[in-house]
Amino acid sequence: MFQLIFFSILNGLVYGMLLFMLSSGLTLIFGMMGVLNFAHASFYMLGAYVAFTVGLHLGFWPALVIAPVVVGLLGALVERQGLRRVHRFGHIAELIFTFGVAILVEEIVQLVWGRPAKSYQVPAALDFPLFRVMSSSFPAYKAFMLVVAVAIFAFIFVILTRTRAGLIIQASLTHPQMVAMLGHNVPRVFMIVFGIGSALAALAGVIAGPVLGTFPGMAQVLGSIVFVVVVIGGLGSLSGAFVASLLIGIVQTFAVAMDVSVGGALAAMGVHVNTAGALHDLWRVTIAQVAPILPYVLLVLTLILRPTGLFGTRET
Amino acid sequence: MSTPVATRPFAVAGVARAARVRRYGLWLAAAVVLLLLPQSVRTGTAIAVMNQMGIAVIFALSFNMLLGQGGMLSFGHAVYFGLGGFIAAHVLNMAGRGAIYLPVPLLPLVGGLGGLAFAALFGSFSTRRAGTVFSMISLGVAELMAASSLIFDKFFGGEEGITTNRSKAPLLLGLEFTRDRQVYYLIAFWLFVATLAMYAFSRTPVGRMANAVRDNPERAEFVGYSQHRVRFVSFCAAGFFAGIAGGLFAVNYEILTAENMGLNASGAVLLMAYIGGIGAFVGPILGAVVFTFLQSMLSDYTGMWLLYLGILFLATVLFVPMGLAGLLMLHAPVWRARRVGRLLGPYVLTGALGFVAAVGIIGLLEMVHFVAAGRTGTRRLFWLVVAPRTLMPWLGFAALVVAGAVGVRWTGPRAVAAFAEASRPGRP
Amino acid sequence: MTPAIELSDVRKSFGATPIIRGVSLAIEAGTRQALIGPNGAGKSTLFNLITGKYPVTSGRIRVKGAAVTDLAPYEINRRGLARSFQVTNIFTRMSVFENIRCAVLWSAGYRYSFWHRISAARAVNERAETVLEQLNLTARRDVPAGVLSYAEQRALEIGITIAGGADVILLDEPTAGMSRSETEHVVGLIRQITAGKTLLMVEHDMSVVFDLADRIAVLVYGEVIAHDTPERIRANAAVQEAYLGVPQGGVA
Amino acid sequence: MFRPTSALVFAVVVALLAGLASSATPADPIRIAYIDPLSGPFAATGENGLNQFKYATEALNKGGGVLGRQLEIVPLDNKVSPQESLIQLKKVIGDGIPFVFQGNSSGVAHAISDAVQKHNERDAGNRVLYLNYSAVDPALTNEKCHFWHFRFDAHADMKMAALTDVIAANKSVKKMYIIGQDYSFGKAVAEGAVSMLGKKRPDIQIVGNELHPIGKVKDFSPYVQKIVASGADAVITGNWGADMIALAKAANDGGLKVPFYTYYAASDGVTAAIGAAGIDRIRLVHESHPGNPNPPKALSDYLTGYRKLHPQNDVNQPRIHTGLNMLAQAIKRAGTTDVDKVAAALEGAEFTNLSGDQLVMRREDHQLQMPVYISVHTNKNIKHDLDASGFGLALEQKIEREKATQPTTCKMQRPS
Repeated sequence: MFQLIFFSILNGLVYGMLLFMLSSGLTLIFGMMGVLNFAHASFYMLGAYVAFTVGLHLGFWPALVIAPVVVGLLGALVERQGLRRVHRFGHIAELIFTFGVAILVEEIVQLVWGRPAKSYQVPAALDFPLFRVMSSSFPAYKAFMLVVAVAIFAFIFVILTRTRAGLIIQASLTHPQMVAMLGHNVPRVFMIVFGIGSALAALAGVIAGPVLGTFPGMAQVLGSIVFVVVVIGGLGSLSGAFVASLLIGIVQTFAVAMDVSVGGALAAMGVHVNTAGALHDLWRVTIAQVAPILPYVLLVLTLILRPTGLFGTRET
Repeated sequence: MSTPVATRPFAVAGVARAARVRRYGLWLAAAVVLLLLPQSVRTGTAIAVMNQMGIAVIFALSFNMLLGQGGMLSFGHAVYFGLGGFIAAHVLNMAGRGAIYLPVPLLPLVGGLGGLAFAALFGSFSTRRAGTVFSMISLGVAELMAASSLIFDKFFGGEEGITTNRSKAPLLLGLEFTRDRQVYYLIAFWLFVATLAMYAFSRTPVGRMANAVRDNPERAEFVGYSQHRVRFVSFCAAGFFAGIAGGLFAVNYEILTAENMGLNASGAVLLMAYIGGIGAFVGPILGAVVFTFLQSMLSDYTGMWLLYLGILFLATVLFVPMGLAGLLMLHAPVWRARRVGRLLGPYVLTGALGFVAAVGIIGLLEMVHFVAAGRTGTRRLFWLVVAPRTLMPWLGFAALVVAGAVGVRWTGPRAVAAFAEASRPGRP
Repeated sequence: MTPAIELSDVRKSFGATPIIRGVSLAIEAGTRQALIGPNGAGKSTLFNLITGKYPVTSGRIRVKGAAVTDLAPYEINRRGLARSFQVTNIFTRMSVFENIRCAVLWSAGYRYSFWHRISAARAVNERAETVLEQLNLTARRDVPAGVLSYAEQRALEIGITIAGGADVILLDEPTAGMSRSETEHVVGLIRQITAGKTLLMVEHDMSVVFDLADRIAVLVYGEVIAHDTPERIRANAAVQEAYLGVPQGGVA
Repeated sequence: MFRPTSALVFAVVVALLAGLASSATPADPIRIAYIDPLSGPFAATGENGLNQFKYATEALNKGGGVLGRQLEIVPLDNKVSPQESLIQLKKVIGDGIPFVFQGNSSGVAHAISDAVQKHNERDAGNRVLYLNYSAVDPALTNEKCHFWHFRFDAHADMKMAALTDVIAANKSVKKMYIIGQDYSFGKAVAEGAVSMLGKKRPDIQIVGNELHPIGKVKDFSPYVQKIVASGADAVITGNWGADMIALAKAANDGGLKVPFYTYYAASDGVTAAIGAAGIDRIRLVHESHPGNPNPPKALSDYLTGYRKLHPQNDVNQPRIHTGLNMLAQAIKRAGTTDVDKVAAALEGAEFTNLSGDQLVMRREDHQLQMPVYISVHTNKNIKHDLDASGFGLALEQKIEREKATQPTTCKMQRPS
């Protein structure tokens, strides 16, 4: 039991930190531009694919740097050439635009890299079990993922609180109009932030690709969950995104580990339900089976009860 | 709009009558075309595709009640289509067993009521908010329903879905629905009725207020309307018509699966409505027809049809946000002024050059696809047999792209100028 | 006679900052009154409290004798109170005619109807046409409201406010940003449409205020320091102080 | 505002419909529809299947075709969706294509089978034949069987019988964990495993029987931890596609070193993803000789020829060759492409496949009777690797046709 809990926490942390890498960029973009970027997970996928290709020629470590840069530039280009054009038509048009970009990226990835999953492997230098507790082992690569995620968190934190650029970005999160009034080139800041956000997503893709698989559906698989994190954490709030990422990561990991069914849980509490009725499926279902939908229940509840999210200060 | 006001009282009666004739005339023409269409087609495929189109048109129109008319971008509209369809399928199965009396022609209504019931349930909280929050809730509801379909096995039938059999239900007036052609008339009937009803809805007080709430929810509150309530009514109506489409789907395909409610289905209807144009009532009709046409025809020719569709969609968002119908609508003044002839030359020229560029782009993309798939040898592209692993075809198609693009850059502005000239008010 | 609008000790704070600091005010029915005060005094906030856009922090508001304190804007509107906005607030993508028609619908009893054809709603359409004529916008009837000139939009703003036939009308700076002649036209319009009704307006143009208002309330730092006839307001020491910043010593 | 636009739109719509009406051409070749995923997440599998069909067709056409006519594969994309499949099926019927092959996902198979049966009963003049080359839910040839469905793959219970034989012989297995996708096939695997292990090795404890949503799980680490925590010393899974890749990776990372008994842990990217970690640990049940070691010559030549055309892909479904050739022979024997006659000719038909096995199409349920093979993931002595990865499958055990057969509950109704 201890072993299960211990590893569930570790896995939850790893998964949560991965979500954070994705949601940090999305939060920055949303906070500044008010755009819920549907294509964010697409940049994550591009990161994995570019890293795979670069890795074939130069190895994993150069790819770790090159892929985010390439994808970041691409993101900036998308902002400059596309998003900025539709900006004047309002948020709904922007949302629809990013939705289109997401479709297109998925198709382009299939066009360029083909449909089969790519065999993007963990680098040999990190391909060993870091430690063992009883019969389970914890791979070094997952520890590396944790380190990278923490480093990103620290990096963003320092940038936002210690540099002038960070102060401008932070100010833009709360008072975008005022920042423009103060003479900053807000469109350019937008472009840079969009680029950085995309690069962060790509970095997440680079390090998640070997673990979660590098295949054309990988963006769709994570796409909506990242939205959940950003909304629950509070739109535009980085610390909220951080907490929500870990929350979702750990909740989902633990839910899988629990084999209790709703009927069983009620029975344990002394309530007996008629399991033969029309809702019998509901009682039969175990928490493990509903684990994947928990985030969406949280999402809807949050939006209804507290649209600002856990830490957010403003609605859309 | 330059018509002097003074002439209005004199002209108004005649204009109104002419307008009425033209308006009802169009509905009448549509009905006649719907009736005669199956006579003009030979293949069963065409009937199958037209059935699909009819369902898609109702669905897209119902979606536009939200997006175009109510300003609500839903990522979960297929939920109501799907639930309406599931309920219709279950009811059809019950009718088939003789548990209830319900003939097939009334089944879409059952689907509609199912869609309505769930729209009322989910709408009660999701329409409290507009804009991005509404979109996110709709996304959450869609994901929730998709996930619930795995849990409620009895209702959704798991991965296999619910199958049904339309030929087991009791007959109404001896109408049988075994062949696709027979189903076509059922779909055409409901298509006509639903379209008429949705058009009428947009011309009712609450339909108008939906526009008002879309434009300015705050102001709507200060003329006596609760924005929540207005959105809620639109949402329910949209759910109802989506459910009708779902019911027709159940009759036509005799199967419903969770994926009918999924994100992809909701995304497809967004594409349809947007490409067609959300600003005009007829936009989604055009979008649904074009989308279904491309989907069923293009997918036979290329595995990358979604890529082309994605490009079309993005191009629409970027360059023609008013959609195809909006683009046509821009030409209404030109049409009225009978100056379409002047545009013909520049448009045909630009169109031809654009076509050349498109051929080049498609050629290049198909060859990339060919090489990326690790294939060797030759393949047929348009009228040519090309060997993508040699240099020549690449140069050829690239030349087409460059020539077409340069040409469009040159003729495009002229076409735009010709349009501006032709649409300028005044005597021809 | 019950006042059209009655505020008792209304307070409003944003966060820790008090904006309205205990306003009690009664607007008699059938009068035209103005609310004036320096920038930041809280005039628009007070409007937003009365019309239900913001909830009050404490205090009570009555419209025509009925408590409306915690009601939503649309519920207050249905009690016969309509307002205009300082920043033009119209239905931009709809035609001018539709703008007015939407403003008429509720009061004509159509509610959330989806079983009436709007084109057959004779009373609504006639009323909308009448309002258009009053506003002098008939020629622009079918133009999308978003493309109207600024002055036309301001006129439409007032039109939307009065179209529903409310008998308590709140106008927020109806002449802001207008030329002299446009202002004169609007003043005439206001005079015409508020005949026999209650009007409360925020206005910076003092000639308009003193021309139109039967009584004037002066709001300074969230408090009403005076509420009286124009002549007496002119002579009021506190008002002088608030506007000029110097006490008029020696007069008393 | 309404009039000119509507009229224009109306014109465009009518023009499109006219184009639609005039499309479609009559055909000389014998057309065979292939309905499987050609786009979306499972496209890899579908496209590789299509290539195998084309490869097999070319060989037949080089030999002169059937009845003097060439065979033509008409690929139709269904995105592994039952709904899309029926949309495509309507086109197949509308175009008058008499034969339909489909294989990926039993969910799709149920939909097509049901629709084909309904259509054939309603429209006797325009029937279609459904040839199922890969969907292995036993129900299709049991309670859901009908005259116009034929299956060319061993169904889940036949395969499970073989797998459980191997497991039963492995005395070190004491605690079994079953994990699968939450749909008919995953459930069939789980049910088969529980009941057969219960008979063959009642001492084996089932320590976990888990269904997870198909295609939705991002990281299988939590599941792997559960397996570890349960103390299982072997795992049975029917997972395929992305779910198999992710499960294998998580098992590698979590240090789960127990043997896996699988249905689809090979090819289409899975073999490459498993890599060295799966050596001698991953076992797979298949309807064909895996190609290593000592492959029959026909099979070896076939695999080599395909690799030349498609350097990254494998013939992972030799049953495609079987199905297509059996169909061709049945058409030849029937002397027509009339569906009922071809179906009658297929009943009881015999065929020697690439592995050199004698197969027979059982009349009672239209389930092809065949031996099944158990092979193991390795990189030793691999002549025909998979995914061009250097890893491949080596034969461990062959279960002969007579032993692999399973009874059926099918009561076949033939058209009179």
